[in-house]
Amino acid sequence: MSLQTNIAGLKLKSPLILASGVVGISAPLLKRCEENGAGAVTLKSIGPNPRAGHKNPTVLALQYGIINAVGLSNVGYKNIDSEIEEIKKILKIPFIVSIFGEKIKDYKTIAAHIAALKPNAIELNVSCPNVEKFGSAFGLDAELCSKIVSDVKNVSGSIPIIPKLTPQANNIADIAKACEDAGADAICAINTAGPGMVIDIETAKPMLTFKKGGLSGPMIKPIAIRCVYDIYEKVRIPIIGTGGIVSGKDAIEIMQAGASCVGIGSAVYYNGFEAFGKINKEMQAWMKEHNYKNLDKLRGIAHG
Amino acid sequence: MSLQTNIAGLKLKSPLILASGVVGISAPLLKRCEENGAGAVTLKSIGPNPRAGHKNPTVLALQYGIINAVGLSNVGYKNIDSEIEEIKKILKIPFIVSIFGEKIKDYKTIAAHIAALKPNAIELNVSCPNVEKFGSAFGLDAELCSKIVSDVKNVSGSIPIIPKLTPQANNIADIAKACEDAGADAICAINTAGPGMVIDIETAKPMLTFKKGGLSGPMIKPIAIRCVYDIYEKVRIPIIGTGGIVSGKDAIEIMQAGASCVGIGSAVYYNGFEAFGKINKEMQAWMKEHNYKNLDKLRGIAHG
Amino acid sequence: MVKEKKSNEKDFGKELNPQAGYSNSIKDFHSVKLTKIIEENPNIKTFYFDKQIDAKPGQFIMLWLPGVNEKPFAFSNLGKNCSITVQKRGPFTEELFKSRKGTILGIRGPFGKGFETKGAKNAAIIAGGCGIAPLKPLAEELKKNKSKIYVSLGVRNKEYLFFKKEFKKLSNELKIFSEDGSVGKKGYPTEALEEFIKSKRIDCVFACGPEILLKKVFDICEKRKINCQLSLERYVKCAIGICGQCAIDDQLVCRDGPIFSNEKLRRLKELGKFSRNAEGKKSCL
Amino acid sequence: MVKEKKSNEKDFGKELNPQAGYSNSIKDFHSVKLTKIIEENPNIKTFYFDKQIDAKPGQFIMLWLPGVNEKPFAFSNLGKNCSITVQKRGPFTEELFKSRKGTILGIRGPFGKGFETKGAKNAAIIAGGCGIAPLKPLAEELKKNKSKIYVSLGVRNKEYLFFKKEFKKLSNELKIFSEDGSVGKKGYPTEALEEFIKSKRIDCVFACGPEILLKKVFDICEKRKINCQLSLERYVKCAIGICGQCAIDDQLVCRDGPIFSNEKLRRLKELGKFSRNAEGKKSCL
Ligand SMILES: Cc1cc2nc3c(=O)[nH]c(=O)nc-3n(C[C@H](O)[C@H](O)[C@H](O)COP(=O)(O)OP(=O)(O)OC[C@H]3O[C@@H](n4cnc5c(N)ncnc54)[C@H](O)[C@@H]3O)c2cc1C
Ligand SMILES: Cc1cc2nc3c(=O)[nH]c(=O)nc-3n(C[C@H](O)[C@H](O)[C@H](O)COP(=O)(O)OP(=O)(O)OC[C@H]3O[C@@H](n4cnc5c(N)ncnc54)[C@H](O)[C@@H]3O)c2cc1C
Ligand SMILES: Cc1cc2nc3c(=O)[nH]c(=O)nc-3n(C[C@H](O)[C@H](O)[C@H](O)COP(=O)(O)O)c2cc1C
Ligand SMILES: Cc1cc2nc3c(=O)[nH]c(=O)nc-3n(C[C@H](O)[C@H](O)[C@H](O)COP(=O)(O)O)c2cc1C
Ligand code: FES
Ligand code: FES
Repeated sequence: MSLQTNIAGLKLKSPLILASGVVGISAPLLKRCEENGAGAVTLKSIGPNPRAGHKNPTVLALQYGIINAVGLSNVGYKNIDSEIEEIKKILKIPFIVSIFGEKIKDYKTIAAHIAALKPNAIELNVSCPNVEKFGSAFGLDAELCSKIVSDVKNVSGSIPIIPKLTPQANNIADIAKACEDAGADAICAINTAGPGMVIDIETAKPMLTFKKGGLSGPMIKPIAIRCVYDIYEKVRIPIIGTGGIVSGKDAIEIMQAGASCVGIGSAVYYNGFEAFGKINKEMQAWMKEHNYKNLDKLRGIAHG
Repeated sequence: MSLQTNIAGLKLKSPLILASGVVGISAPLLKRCEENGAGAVTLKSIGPNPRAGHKNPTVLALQYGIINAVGLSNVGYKNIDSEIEEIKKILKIPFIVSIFGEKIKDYKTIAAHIAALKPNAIELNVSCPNVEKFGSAFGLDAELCSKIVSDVKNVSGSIPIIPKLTPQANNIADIAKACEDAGADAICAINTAGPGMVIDIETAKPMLTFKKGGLSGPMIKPIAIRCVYDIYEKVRIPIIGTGGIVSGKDAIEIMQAGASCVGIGSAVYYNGFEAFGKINKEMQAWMKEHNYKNLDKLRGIAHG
Repeated sequence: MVKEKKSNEKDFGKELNPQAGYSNSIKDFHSVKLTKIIEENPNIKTFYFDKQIDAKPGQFIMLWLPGVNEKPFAFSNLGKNCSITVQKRGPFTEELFKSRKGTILGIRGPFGKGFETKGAKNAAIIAGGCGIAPLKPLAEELKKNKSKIYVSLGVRNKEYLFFKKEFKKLSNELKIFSEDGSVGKKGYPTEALEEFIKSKRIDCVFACGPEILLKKVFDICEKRKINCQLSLERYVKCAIGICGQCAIDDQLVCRDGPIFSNEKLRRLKELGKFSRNAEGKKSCL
Repeated sequence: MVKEKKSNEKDFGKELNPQAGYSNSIKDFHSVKLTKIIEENPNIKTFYFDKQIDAKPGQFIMLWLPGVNEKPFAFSNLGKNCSITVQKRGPFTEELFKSRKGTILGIRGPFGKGFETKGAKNAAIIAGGCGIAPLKPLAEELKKNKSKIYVSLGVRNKEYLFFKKEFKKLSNELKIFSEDGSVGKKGYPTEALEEFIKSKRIDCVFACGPEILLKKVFDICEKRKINCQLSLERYVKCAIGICGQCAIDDQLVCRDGPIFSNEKLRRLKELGKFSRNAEGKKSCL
């Protein structure tokens, strides 16, 4: 029984891909994901400038998921070269570099710089609030997404480009289609849902210092499944299904909805780095029970 | 200690209001809510025509909430008079009639009919998919909401009008503001989140026959809190905070975020009709512990 | 008398073991395989599941035909070889009748309250039509409790009778009625009730079937001041007490019922009179 | 040696009692009131909470000043009168120093793994600066286990020393060092370690403090083949092992640590060399 997959030309031994922003800030941490069974890994999103992010609390575990407003803390794309060199040296599995822009043109600039470092793919995080469009995300607007993707395709050469979409877009499938038409090689869906807020009633204060935060983990799985299902109906490029996947059965479910690969984020909170091995094993157990030799026939069958 | 509240001219002995669509389809069921401690009740949304709704399964309990695609089953506004007469006969607390339109003009027609029956308030459910705008909700568009509210205000006389908003709108506070400017007397937020989907992996079929459904219950509370918080910053009319409230502390939290009253929906699944009494009691216990004599000073204090 | 499941509080956020299951999966949902299908007669089949579901006689499940619909059915066998027994009526049951051994379906449940058998020394069981189904596991439980059991079954005609052999074994006395006299006596199963009450010191009456029958049973029991437990039917949608569709007066059949006993039945103005369709529209029974 | 909390699986969807709590509330969050504030010296205060939080010596909490920030602190007292002991350093601790008895704050935790005291018959405790704080409850636990305890504390000067009396009581021998000689001997607390090892048959060394100190302790222990457990510090953000900010090599201080023992320490190339700031940028220690 094999968990092998292909996505945007990359060969993965497992469909599980570490989601951006979760533990993936350094080569040794990514290596630990590989050792635990990840098929590929994504770095935390890198932006135009160094950012410390929001003040703590920035990440809080809820009963049924996680709320975060890390605020895109990152070292800035000009300071990432040595980490990427280190990653290339020690990692055997493919790695994906996630980038974000504060302005539209940032994507092109950063992608050009990153492409030169030859990652296996570049993910475009278009799901963060920004300056140009009054604080709402580029990912809500099909035209902007299309522009960002084609800008980046112009400078990225043969490196696959994977826009990562937000479920806050009501027409997420249309946005995926616009990205496909602009040349995207795959879609990653979804980024965090909500946003949400939690107030401590004893002090009557929002608990995140930034007040609002994106929701992830088990509670957003139904939203992720719906988004992947909708996107699958509209595009032909592969989908990295992400959101609330913590078990092998979850992974099967999102693949049946249309995902080729599966993003793993909050699961690392629930099961530590061992999450990858656990989910791999559970998928294999399910496949065995149902006489699947590989994952090919699973993808999108819920549309049947 | 008193749980009394005022909202849009209505005097309530408890801030808890039965949310639309949850058990509220008949006079005896609403009476049972009253007996259990509800401060007011909302009927299930009534539309232009009789509808059987979607095929079952239409409502499923998830681990952390509920997913539903009831499909606005209702008897049609022309067949509701006798039920409303019965409600007026047996209910002592205020009741709110929720209406929805398939087209913009439906709201006015139905509101005129309902207003003549003299409910204590009319709620406008602008959160359902519709024909006119290609299946997305009126509630995503500030201009349409504004138009619906002013249309209805023209025919509703002195009866308070309460638009109920959807968290799928990314600018929910702007939409609330547009409603206020158009004459709305209060805002109800939020309707269900998502939508989501759940697939049974053994048969590879979406479990809801309509495939997608709205999410409610504990898992959407952070979204409801955020929406109420945002709306409170932009409007001065009172807010019925709805979404995931199942305990007294939840109710306190959403009032601190800015709600004057609290909608109770999915809690009826978790605690039965006794949910109202339970939450009332828990609120009182908390208020006693914190030396609150009434609810006046609680509202919106998380903004301080 | 009937034990109430007062709240779902304890289910609330029930421990989810990601090892075993999904995150945020459907509560009380079981994927089941049909292990056996028995044709009781041309209109009635019993479908056996491969999962053991802990339930009490009188409780019901929602049976899901993927992509088709989901409808309520009571257990006709409990425990390891649990089953439902279904009468062909309309589109859903017709579709169900097409399924084979090995077919995978979904069920949600068990839902509702079951019959309370404690204290019933001399029990009368009155069943009409497919109301016969849930009363067999009830009779089995009564038998286990060493109760005496007097049964009266009523059917349209010979072709609708089932579980005759089983009830023969379980009961101290069994009477059968049919509308056309093609099996048993011509008439209705309530006809035996007065007689049972008179001669058998009946202390509890259990009934399931058409509401006119149930109303009749209730009236007799009230007159005679005998406990009764009736299994009511209303249009069930959510089965979890939230949509309100299954209401009879202020009671939810799916959660407060489907089994109701005298105190509550007395308050139900709609009993034997009104029902509600899928739109929620009230109509005469 | 140190007990691992392998997964949060059992917390996953832990039963939520709506009677008691919120729906979808923050895990491991406690609203606390300050019941007592002790000024240990001008730069160091101990803050006592009104909640009992079950924790092991070496575990830490995230202290939340609403609207300000949230930072990691180790327990300096466990059990009913639990506390943290804080050194004033920058904006957060300055703000904290302004709070009074009765102030309501939030804490999350306990997080991380604690010290493992089993098997330590002759324990050496080496502490520098506010690293003294978490080693007091450790000494208390060792004492309860009947271990012999040899302590060496190092501080900048007199004004930074605290818990002297407490350690005097708990230890079999106590040495004190200061950088300027204003209290105890002039020098560093590691100076006593070699001597302890030689004369006291030390079988486990526990240490907390500046990383240069810890590195020194580690090197000595490795040379002498003695078990050691060091409490490491890195920039902690989420404290739940998800943001990656607190990494040292491939280890997360908040979850894999903060206590590390020889086998893991040996593999850490960054120990005593690099750290990461809030942006995630690596810099030399
Ligand atoms: C608690 C309960 C237990 C039941 N147990 C059994 C059983 O053990 N065996 C059995 O054969 N039948 C049982 N039924 C009835 C069964 O649900 C219906 O026979 C079935 O839904 C018919 O569906 P259909 O599409 O085949 O027929 P349709 O043509 O759709 O309906 C035929 C009749 O079935 C009833 N019905 C339809 N849909 C529903 C619904 N969602 N809820 C309730 N009634 C409905 C209506 O009275 C309708 O007139 C039970 C019903 C309830 C409420
Ligand atoms: C596991 C652990 C346990 C700790 N226990 C204690 C304790 O018991 N008593 C005590 O006084 N201090 C303890 N600290 C250190 C304490 O967190 C810092 O002193 C505090 O965060 C300083 O914040 P500031 O704003 O006052 O100072 P700043 O000026 O912001 O920082 C001063 C120094 O504190 C450190 N620091 C700042 N923020 C953090 C952070 N989020 N995580 C880790 N280090 C940080 C950095 O080294 C920085 O150079 C502990 C740290 C960790 C990681
Ligand atoms: C703490 C945290 C930080 C995140 N940071 C990023 C990020 O920098 N870039 C990004 O594209 N997504 C980020 N995400 C979103 C995740 O990659 C993922 O899309 C989301 O969490 C849903 O998946 P999950 O439910 O498996 O966590 C972050 C999520 C979390 C919880
Ligand atoms: C089964 C079900 C049916 C609903 N039907 C309606 C409806 O008809 N009209 C409406 O405005 N909201 C409807 N809602 C939304 C609720 O009124 C409420 O806004 C939402 O469930 C969030 O609150 P909760 O988390 O307390 O349930 C329905 C919700 C559920 C669960
Ligand atoms: S079927 Fe929905 S309340 Fe009973
Ligand atoms: S502080 Fe976030 S992983 Fe340790």
